Amino acid sequence: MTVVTREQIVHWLELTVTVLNENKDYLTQLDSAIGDADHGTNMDRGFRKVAEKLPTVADKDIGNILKMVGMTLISSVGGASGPLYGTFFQRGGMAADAREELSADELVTVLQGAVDGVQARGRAQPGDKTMMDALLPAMAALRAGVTAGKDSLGAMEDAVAAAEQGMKDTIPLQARKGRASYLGERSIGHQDPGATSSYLILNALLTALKE
Amino acid sequence: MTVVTREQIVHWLELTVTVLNENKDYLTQLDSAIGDADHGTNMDRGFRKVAEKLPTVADKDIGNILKMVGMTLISSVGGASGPLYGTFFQRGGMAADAREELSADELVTVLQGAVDGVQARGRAQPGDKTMMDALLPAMAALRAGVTAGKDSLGAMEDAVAAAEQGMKDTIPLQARKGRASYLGERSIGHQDPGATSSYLILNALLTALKE
Amino acid sequence: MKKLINAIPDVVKEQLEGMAAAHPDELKVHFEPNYVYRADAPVAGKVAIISGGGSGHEPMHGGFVGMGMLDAACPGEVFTSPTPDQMYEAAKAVNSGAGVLFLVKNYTGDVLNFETAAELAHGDGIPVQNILIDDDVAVKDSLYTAGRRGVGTTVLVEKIVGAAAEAGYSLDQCSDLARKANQYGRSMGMALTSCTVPAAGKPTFELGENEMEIGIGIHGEPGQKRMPLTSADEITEMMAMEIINDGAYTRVVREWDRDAGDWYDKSLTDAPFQKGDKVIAFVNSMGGTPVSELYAVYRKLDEVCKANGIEIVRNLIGPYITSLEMAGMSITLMKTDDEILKFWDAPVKTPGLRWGV
Amino acid sequence: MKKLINAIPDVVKEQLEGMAAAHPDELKVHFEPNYVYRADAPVAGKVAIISGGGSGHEPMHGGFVGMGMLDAACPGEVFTSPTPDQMYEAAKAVNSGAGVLFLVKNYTGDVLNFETAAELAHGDGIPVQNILIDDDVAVKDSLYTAGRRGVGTTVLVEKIVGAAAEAGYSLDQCSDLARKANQYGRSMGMALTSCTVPAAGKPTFELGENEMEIGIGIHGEPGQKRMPLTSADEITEMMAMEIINDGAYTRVVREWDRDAGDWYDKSLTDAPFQKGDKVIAFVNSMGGTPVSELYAVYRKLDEVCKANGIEIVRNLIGPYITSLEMAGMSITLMKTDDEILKFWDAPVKTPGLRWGV
Ligand SMILES: Nc1ncnc2c1ncn2[C@@H]1O[C@H](COP(=O)(O)OP(=O)(O)O)[C@@H](O)[C@H]1O
Ligand SMILES: Nc1ncnc2c1ncn2[C@@H]1O[C@H](COP(=O)(O)OP(=O)(O)O)[C@@H](O)[C@H]1O
Ligand SMILES: [Mg+2]
Ligand SMILES: [Mg+2]
Ligand SMILES: [Mg+2]
Ligand SMILES: [Mg+2]
Repeated sequence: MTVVTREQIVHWLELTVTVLNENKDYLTQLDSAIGDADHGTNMDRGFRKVAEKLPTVADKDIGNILKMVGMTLISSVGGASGPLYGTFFQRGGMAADAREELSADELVTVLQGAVDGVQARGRAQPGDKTMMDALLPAMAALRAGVTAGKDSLGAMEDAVAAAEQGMKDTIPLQARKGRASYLGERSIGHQDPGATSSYLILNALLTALKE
Repeated sequence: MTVVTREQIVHWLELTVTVLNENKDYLTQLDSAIGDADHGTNMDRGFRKVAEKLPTVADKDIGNILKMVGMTLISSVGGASGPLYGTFFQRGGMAADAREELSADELVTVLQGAVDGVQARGRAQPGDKTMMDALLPAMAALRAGVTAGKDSLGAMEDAVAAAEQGMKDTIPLQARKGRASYLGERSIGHQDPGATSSYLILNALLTALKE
Repeated sequence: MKKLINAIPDVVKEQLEGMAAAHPDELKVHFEPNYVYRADAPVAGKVAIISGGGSGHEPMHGGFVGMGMLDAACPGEVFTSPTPDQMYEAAKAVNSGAGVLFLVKNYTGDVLNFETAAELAHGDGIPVQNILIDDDVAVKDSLYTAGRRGVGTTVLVEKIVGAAAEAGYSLDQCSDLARKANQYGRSMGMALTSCTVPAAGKPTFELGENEMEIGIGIHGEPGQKRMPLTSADEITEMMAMEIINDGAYTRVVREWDRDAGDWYDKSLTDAPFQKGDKVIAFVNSMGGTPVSELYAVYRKLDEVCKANGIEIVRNLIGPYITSLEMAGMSITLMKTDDEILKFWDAPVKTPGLRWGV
Repeated sequence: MKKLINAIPDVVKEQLEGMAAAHPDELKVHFEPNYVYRADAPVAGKVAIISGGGSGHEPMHGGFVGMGMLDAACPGEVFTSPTPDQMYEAAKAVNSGAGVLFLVKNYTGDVLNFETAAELAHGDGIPVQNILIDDDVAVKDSLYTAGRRGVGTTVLVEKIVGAAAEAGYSLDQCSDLARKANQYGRSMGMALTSCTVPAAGKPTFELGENEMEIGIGIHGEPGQKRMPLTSADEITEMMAMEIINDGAYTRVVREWDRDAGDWYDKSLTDAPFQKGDKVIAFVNSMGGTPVSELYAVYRKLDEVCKANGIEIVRNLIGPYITSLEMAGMSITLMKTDDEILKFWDAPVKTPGLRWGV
């Protein structure tokens, strides 16, 4: 496998729709413990809208597809995750530009643009117990893998493993950003919902790449 | 035993204070089923006030003592039972007049005055599932006993037995007066709280007569 | 029992102390006997409107004391009608000479105690009248029973008659208006949860997770029937149709004859609603139901009224006549005419209801 | 879950439909995107005040739309901040040319979404500013965290700034007043029960029969700490003292630079309360707690304030910023000056708050 195709990107988004729907209650349950019990509902609402619109852009370039996802999430999710994931896909789309497929290096560029966008918007640091704690290690692993000569699939496998580890590593952290920060020490011992949805989204990409 | 003394009347009231306090939760529980869960609290509040004032009138005549009880209940119980039991003791007191002791016939007169007062005020008929269903049979038995030559104690034993039976007989009745009437058929199967407190009050009189 | 209270015997007293501290411009509170009264009472030349009843229905009645509504309110213990001495003392405090109208919700306890109070006031030479509020269509039979309970219509009658008194209506005019407004009003209530009387310490009744009580009153008493919980639309439609389709209602009430100094029986018949009626719609929270859910109910109520040729010309939506923290709601529809609308729209300034001033 | 609702996805929409049906004189509702706006918007020459946030806090914010308060409110899903398109469309609908002030409660979601909206509005040439409300003293640390939540003070700021806009204040004047009023206000909340988000179907957290949560926000989130349930007096005193003794509070907020067309960081420090301060005291129900219990709280709050040299000169008592049907309450104290009192007293006519008109 040398390139990531537009079809794989579309399939990634379809898989994300499904996986977030399947994990709706799980994510909301995580958000009950340290938030306001809506993260699963929020993500599911947003990606249902994405599913509706996907057919209308499926033949566009990757940049357009991802930007549509970003706009849709911004105007349908709300909460903290809406603008953050909205920015993720918008900036990813901007980085993808008019490409119809992505080399391994280009995949790094696209996801780096996406993650940088989230960080600029949310200003969370590593260890703040947010989605960044899944996204940043994933990006580091992806970049390291590609630099070491792995193909997209191989590097993405590393990235997802890192995201999963980063997600689990949020459990002992005390939240410093988002709603969970109000809980102070009581946020310790719970897995961050946003880090969890980030892992699920990256894992969906991996599944799409395997095809 | 030929006469009912002032001391016995005072003791009756003291016993009533105690017995209503002991049965506070029971009466409230009966009132939860078909009313508003306050009959025990109401009666206990009223008779606590009676207990406070009793020493100040204990050396007055029976009429004055009973009228004090009536006034106290009227201004401290509230609800349906306040004016009804208030009237009971006020009219009983009026019938007792300045007497310091009561013959069996006079006891009938006093209690008849009391029960007539309740009926005039509340306009409940036999079978309406109210305190009248304990009071009316009790009066009938008391009068019959005294007419048949029984002394106060003996006739009162009949009266209390009739009150108890009347109280139990309220269980299958459908309420037509008071708060329980709103329940329609759902009031069937529950013992009336007011009939229960009436039985307890008459039974306290019997206990006092036994001394 | 989870409540913001201190010692149980002090519950009513301390709430009244809080009201007095919070609203010195509108009202004062007298303790032992307890009554809430207008800060500027007695108002010269004005008929005094007094209501009262058990506590636990806040803001009713104490929260409706003030300009354009009540001159005094007599709070009993929780869900227990107040005593005649409260009513009598309140009457003496607020009577300006123009007389006192007691607005009495039809519960045996309230009726009997207010009757005694009226007798006492009359004995003092205070012109007095008692008008009953009995609007709960969930209570069907009236011939041999205590009749219909006074529920949501009470709030509307207090507002309307309060404004009329403010405008200079005489005692008889106020009485006639109160009687008419009561006859124009019909209500029905439902509960999602029971409430807990502080002195009882546990819920008055238990409702399953998928059950509701239909046809409840305002004292935490069980209702007409228990049903499976259904949608807001179905509940609203069912209750609205019971109100709209309720037939003529006849009962005998006791009113006071000032000349004879005695009670007399009066037979009253309320006409059913008719197509073309213009109504005030009142969607009331029983205490624990938030206003957002009341709007879902109002949405459907508006639709049902329209479909039945009834036009809602005014509305009131919120917790006004409650049962402690009970979750649930009641619907009241009151037919209007020019007189009623005029006094509904008139200014009112009380802690619980305020507009136009 | 026992609520008066129909299908869960329709909850917010149907409540808005109910509001629109009930209050046509005060407000209108636009759907997709959802926003509530003044019936007479845009009001010529007037700065438009817009707020918004998740639903579930009713009457806030939609119920505060009307003369003297908000020009528009943007309701999100339950407890979920609204989206920028709602805010942007609302801004376009109510902007008269004098500009738009977004009053934003400090939650990551609200902040980020309102920032995007401000950027969009600015891009359209609408003069715009975002002022944060962050008054919850239960949130201690601010340096590296999201900082204090916006809670009770929001209601007071909306009233005060709404009146100022009505009186002709410019966008910058409104912004300065909003910032000041926010810096003058401090709040703390507590819960007796959890609430249930409709989509979640079960309570957000579980509280034992003898437990309470202290330091909760308004989104059904658990609080600062769980404690054994105690008396109204002890709870009130504890919360009031946390507010009164709260020290200087410093944080950095982002405001909009209209000339640069970009955000800039601004450091703000709130001074602690001092003896001699005159305050507005706001005792708020979280939804399920009846007003009677709030009066028990107010009684003690008044006492504690007096004992600490703080004078309550105005008060607001009732359910104004709620968490669905949660039982519990919050206390807000806001220092006042002549400007704040003048605008607090000014007339307001909204479904949720009304006086003077
Ligand atoms: N400043 C931030 N930067 C990055 N992620 C954040 C930030 N604040 C919150 N999050 C993420 O958002 C998630 C919560 O999303 P969600 O529940 O949908 O929104 P809300 O908190 O508004 O209810 C958190 O679990 C966290 O991962
Ligand atoms: N019209 C009436 N005549 C006689 N007794 C009545 C009447 N109405 C009610 N009662 C009695 O009052 C009792 C209820 O008293 P209580 O609970 O103290 O008052 P309330 O019903 O006002 O809460 C009933 O059980 C019934 O026996
Ligand atoms: Mg959340
Ligand atoms: Mg009772
Ligand atoms: Mg009672
Ligand atoms: Mg949320």
